[in-house]
Amino acid sequence: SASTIKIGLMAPITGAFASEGKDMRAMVELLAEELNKKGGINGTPVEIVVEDDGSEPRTAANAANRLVSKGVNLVIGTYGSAVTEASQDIYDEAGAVQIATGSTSVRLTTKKLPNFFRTCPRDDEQGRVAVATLNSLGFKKIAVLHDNSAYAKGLAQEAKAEIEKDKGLSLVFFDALQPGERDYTAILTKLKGVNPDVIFFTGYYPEAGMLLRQMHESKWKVPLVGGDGANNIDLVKIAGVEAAAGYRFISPPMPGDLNTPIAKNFLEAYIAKHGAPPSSIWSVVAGDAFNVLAEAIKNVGTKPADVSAFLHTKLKDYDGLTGKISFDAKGDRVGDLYRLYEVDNQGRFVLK
Amino acid sequence: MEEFLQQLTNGLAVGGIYALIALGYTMVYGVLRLINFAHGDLFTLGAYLGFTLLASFGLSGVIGGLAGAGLLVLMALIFVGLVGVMLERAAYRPLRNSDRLSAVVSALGASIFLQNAMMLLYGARPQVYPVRLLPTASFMLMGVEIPFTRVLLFSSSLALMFLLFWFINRTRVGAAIRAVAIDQGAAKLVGIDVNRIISLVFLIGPALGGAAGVMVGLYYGQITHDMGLNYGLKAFIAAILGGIGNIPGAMLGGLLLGVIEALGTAYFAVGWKDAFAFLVLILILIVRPTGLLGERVADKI
Amino acid sequence: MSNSITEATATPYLTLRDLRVSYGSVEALHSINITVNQGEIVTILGANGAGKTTTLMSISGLLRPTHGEILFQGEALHTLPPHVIVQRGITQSPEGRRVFGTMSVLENLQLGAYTRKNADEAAKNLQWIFELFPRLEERASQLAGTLSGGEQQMLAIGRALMGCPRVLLLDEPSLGLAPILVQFIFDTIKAINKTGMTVILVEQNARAALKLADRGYVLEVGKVVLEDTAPNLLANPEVQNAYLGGQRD
Amino acid sequence: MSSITSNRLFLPVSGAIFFLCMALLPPVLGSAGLEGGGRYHIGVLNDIGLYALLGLSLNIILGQAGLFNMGHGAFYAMGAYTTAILNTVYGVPILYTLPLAGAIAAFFAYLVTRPILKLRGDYLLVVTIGIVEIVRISLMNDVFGMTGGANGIAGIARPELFGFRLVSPEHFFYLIWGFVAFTVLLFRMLENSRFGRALYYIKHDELAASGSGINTTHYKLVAFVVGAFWAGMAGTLYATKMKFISPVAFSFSESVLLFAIVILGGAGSIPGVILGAFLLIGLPELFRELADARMLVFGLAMMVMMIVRPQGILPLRRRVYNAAKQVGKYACAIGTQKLAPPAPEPATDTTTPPAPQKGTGGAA
Amino acid sequence: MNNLLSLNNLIKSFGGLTAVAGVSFNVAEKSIVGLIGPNGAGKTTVFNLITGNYRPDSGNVIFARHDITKTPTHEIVSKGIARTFQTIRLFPEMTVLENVLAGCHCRMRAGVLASMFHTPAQRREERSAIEKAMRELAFVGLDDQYANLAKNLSYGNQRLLEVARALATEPRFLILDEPAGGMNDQETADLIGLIQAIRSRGIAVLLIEHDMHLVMQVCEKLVVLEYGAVIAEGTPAEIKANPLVIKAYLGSEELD
Ligand SMILES: Nc1ncnc2c1ncn2[C@@H]1O[C@H](COP(=O)(O)OP(=O)(O)OP(=O)(O)O)[C@@H](O)[C@H]1O
Ligand SMILES: Nc1ncnc2c1ncn2[C@@H]1O[C@H](COP(=O)(O)OP(=O)(O)OP(=O)(O)O)[C@@H](O)[C@H]1O
Ligand SMILES: [Mg+2]
Ligand SMILES: [Mg+2]
Repeated sequence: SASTIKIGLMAPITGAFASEGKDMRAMVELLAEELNKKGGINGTPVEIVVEDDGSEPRTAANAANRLVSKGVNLVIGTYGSAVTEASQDIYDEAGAVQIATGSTSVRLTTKKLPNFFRTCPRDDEQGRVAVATLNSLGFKKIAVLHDNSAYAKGLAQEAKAEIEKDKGLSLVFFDALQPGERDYTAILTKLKGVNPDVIFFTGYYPEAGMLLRQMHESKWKVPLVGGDGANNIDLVKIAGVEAAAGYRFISPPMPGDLNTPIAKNFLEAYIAKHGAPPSSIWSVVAGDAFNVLAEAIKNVGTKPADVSAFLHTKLKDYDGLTGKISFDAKGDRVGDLYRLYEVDNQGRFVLK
Repeated sequence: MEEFLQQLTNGLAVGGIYALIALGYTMVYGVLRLINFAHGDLFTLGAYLGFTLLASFGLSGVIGGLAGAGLLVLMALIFVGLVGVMLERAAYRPLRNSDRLSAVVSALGASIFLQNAMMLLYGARPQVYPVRLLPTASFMLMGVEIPFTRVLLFSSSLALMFLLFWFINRTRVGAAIRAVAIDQGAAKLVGIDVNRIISLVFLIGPALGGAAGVMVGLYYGQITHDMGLNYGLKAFIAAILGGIGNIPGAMLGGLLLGVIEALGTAYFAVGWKDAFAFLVLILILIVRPTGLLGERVADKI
Repeated sequence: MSNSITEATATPYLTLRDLRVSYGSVEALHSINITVNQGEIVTILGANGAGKTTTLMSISGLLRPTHGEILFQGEALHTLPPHVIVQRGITQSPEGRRVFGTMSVLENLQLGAYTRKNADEAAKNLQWIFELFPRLEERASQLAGTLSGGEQQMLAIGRALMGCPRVLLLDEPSLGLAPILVQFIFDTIKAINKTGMTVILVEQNARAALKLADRGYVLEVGKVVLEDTAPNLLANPEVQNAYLGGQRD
Repeated sequence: MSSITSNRLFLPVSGAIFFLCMALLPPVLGSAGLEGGGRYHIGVLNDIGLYALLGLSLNIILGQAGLFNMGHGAFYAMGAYTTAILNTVYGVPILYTLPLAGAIAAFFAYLVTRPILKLRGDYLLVVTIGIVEIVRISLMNDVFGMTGGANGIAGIARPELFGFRLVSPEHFFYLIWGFVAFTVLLFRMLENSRFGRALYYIKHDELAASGSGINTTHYKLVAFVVGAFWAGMAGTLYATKMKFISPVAFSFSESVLLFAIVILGGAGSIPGVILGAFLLIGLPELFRELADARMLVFGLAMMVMMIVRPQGILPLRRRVYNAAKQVGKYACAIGTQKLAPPAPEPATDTTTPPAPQKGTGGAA
Repeated sequence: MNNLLSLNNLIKSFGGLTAVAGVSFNVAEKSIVGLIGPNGAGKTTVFNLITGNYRPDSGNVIFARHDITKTPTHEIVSKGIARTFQTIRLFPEMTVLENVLAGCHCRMRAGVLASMFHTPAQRREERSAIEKAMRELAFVGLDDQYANLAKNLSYGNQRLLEVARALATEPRFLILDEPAGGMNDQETADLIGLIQAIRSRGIAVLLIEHDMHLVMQVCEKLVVLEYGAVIAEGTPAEIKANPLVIKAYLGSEELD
């Protein structure tokens, strides 16, 4: 109806990444609630329309069609790159604006879709930062481990390319583990055999946690460095504080580490409502997608073309939950975003 | 060589867990020929039950060490066993006289239901066992480090196998179970209470699955609502690989699967590990069409 | 149709009263009345599909009547589950043998004694069965499913006897047996019967069955059409024409 | 006799009515005042059509030949990737890739199922699971450097039919459902033929089938090949509908879903399989309002449907062969001529009725 | 007379048990031969060796001058040997007609494509197959039952249906495993007529049967098996009088 502004959220509410999807929903709904408490956007309240993409392309295509059918043409989502890709054309044909959250695959923005954006950085960006960081930490023999998911493998390949560019570095291992398993001792034994300075694991936090735990149990002390997929506080729970201590990962900053007012206020509200800070960076990135949409609507109204034009050209250094946000012509987020985090011996994520 | 031995023990540890789940699987499977998709989820249920007991009811303060672990396993054994009996009543008994594939689909529905029920109850995020009840000590053997827990896990699988084997093949009730598996009508004619036997089977099979769930929780710490899918599938494969309804076969199948996976990881591209495991499996079945230890078949024409 | 009155002196032992049994919507037995006295051999004759097997399966509780009752020593059987009926002492060697194919001969026989409490007696019983059918002892460890047709028939009868029944139901026990064995089986039934066991015998081999039995019933499409003593039935021209292949001798 | 004739007409007539109604759906949905012109609904119907197609192709293997195939997704994936690669790398127009995708999938099925045909029941099931997993892992690992690994292949073209480019969901609706209708027609004919009967014999008693002179191994293989051919073509439709494919879409659970569609709908039954696709693809969409509990309710519904209709929702009703003509021809013969010698070599056009040896009255 | 089938020293054992221990005999063209013997003597096993369901450990099977010892079952059927089973193996959920069409299968040609598109040739072939099936049904007296499901037939009729199915394969040689099992005397008498009619179509018959009345009446030659070996061979009259056979198989009671 005309009395509300509809913003779609396409997220994995069921399926393999349900936990991320639910966090995304909690985050975006809370932001909308806060905004509506203040009177909405220019006096009109915001309504979040959530559709489940089931962590799966086909369901995502249906979710997209459904949002479009409901007349929603400003959409946040979604998490997995392959799932996002399955919905891109549908939004594009309907002329809707889509702001992806966790989809880091480079290809998504090379198609030159006019209304596609993302608030997360791209794999190549992260790969570059990751290898530079590893290099600066003094690691030379690098083992890269991914999990065969589009995200992790993309990142791993970017990192591989970076490592191969640098004469001083050597790639001693490049392979994938099987996500969702419990026992990674076999692969750790194999990694031990190549004796790396560091293992760069590009996958997600459950596996990272298990790797840390099992490395600790087998008393093998080689540093493990993760990407932003491993930025989730559950990692420490899974690994155990002792095993997690010293673990490093690179990621966009967490809200608590930003001293912008929006980040600080929101974090308080979130903790008040859910009892804990958001568990992963991806829900925060989804929150930022909401924020930039709201900002655009405030300025130019709800017409997708206007919103898109605004995001492309007018939005500069917007203070988001993850730092300053601007988009380039392709819809990618610009600016250097990544920070290095380390787990201290109390199990906290500490910004380096 | 050392690495090989290390990988072998890695494989045996994983295989021991597959075997544990496969034993419960093969119980139900051998009797009803039911491809019980829900078995993996009953296993998960056991794991979550252990988690709840430890975390919510403050048991973590009370119990500790191996005795605590034993108590936990026992509770999962009973609870999940009862859930298994109820599941059979609700989802499988009405289909007992229909095509067996119908029960497979019902089991699939049950699996989806259980998995999502656990997701709604416990959330989609992985849960972690709050305390470690299992000892972390290990010993060296031929240059290979062997954690004590692995030995424990492995020997409990082995003990269970012998117990089950004895129960099925050497006891009166075991014979009744096998008779029911072959011909329920004829079983009734010799005075077997078929419903009771099937309930019993659905008590034992899921109970073993639930116990395995707790053990996995205790051993690895992290549990998720969807972990039953993978473990259930592996257990099913192990059961088939060993020969349908063959209890030592399920054990052997589970161990072999674990070892193949570990060796696939070690000497093959890691990303291809599962493909390698499946390939070996297919080759084994081509050579031995009724599994490693074979199924009892009586093809009289 | 002459319904001669049975000269039974004993009290009714097993009674089927006004029994109707259906498969789905098709009624296979239409109001059957059968009485068996203790210690008798009663044979049920009838063409294919007359309802003989249905009758035996109803007694054993595998089929539930839609109407009527089955009484055993005054107790209602038709409401009891099959395993309780076996406990009451009624066992059956079913049509098609239905041995447990992937279990050994010995295990099959042991399962026959499933409801028996006394292990020693069961063991003695087993010895007796092995004496009756030495072939089963020879093949004690062979899988039952790989036995020849006739061997399986011996096993099915042996299994039913292992329950130490008070009433033994035999559904076409001579099917697939060599002539020498048919004689032997029939002699055995007689001998067992002499020890006090009541027998209900369904047979295609009507002549032999009638020679053996005390009384007989003739079923036609789910109805009892004749009921008489065995000698009378043997002499009955209708029976001779329909079931004894006419005057053959 | 009238019951037999009405029996024979029931399915074709109801089938024709069904497809006519389907053809009218897009305009109806479009004018039903649904927001977005029923775009979402048509999208879901397209999915259903695609899965109906896949279900029908699996039905030949699983429903008709009784071969436990839980890896049908492998053939589907083969077809989809064939189309994707041919189209994006070699620029082959989509519709030309359709038969090629089928052929490649069929050839693949021929190669991999040949050695495993002797496996029975659940052993075959596990092996087919293995096959679909190996295929998925190969795709994931970018086998031959052609599949794009986990990223999959994007930029697949839309099909062009006589110069007309199919783009909208409505277009795909007619393409997919037209193909379903065509498939139903062919498969129905196949079912009522020597081939269809052979599969049925094999499913029910392999030994009796081979004892009647049927080469069981051959027919099992052909069942796989035909099923895979259609699954491959369904893969083409999927690839061009989505414009993008990745291994996620061909996971093991997808094969399990197909398995469930066939069994829940009614193994062997063409209308059943289509209904199965409606239920198993449609219901999760229907339950979207339930949010988190969506799949919970779906699982429950699956159990309940199976329990209520254990033989499947629309179980197979086998065609009753109309031998009425022949019977009419012999009716007099049976009445009159009882013991004439039978024709030793029955010629096809014989008019001399063979006489029964054993009449109803018996040899008196 | 020409030998249609010769068995030469067939041996087959299962594990430690030698079920068939060197069996040799011949079946002449257009003859009816009975194979009898005690239970477990190996009769059914001999049948299975002939039809390719089992492979002999040694020895061979010659049919119409071809060695078919290693030929697969379905090819043996198309070469002209048809059988029935000791325990009835019909397709119970199919109609009587379709059961017989199974037998017609090996004489039909239509492939997958022809089947899918119902080509004119395929239709013609289907029609004539149905005609042939109906003719065989009429031959055994079941044509009025063609639309019934096989499972709804009485036991005796199911046996006849098996025979019709076997005949539909256009055999030169038919083997019947206990065709009279479960039949009453009246039905058995009809069966005798049927077997003779089959022979008068030029088909040789080999049968296993424990019903001595049938065997003695219908067979020209009997082969007696015991413990997997042939202990006697001859005309019914000779066999009936053979003391070995009486002791092992017939028993003392005179046959009716
Ligand atoms: N499972 C079944 N489903 C449907 N009808 C059945 C079933 N079993 C038997 N019938 C029908 O019930 C009737 C009686 O069958 P029953 O088996 O009791 O006969 P019978 O006298 O034992 O015959 P036979 O001599 O062939 O063994 C027959 O008409 C038969 O077709
Ligand atoms: N597959 C098998 N495995 C093991 N033993 C077998 C197998 N098939 C047959 N036998 C054994 O071989 C012997 C011969 O069996 P067969 O079936 O040929 O006997 P038969 O002469 O047909 O007997 P009947 O008249 O009782 O049918 C039997 O003792 C049987 O137990
Ligand atoms: Mg009967
Ligand atoms: Mg035999």
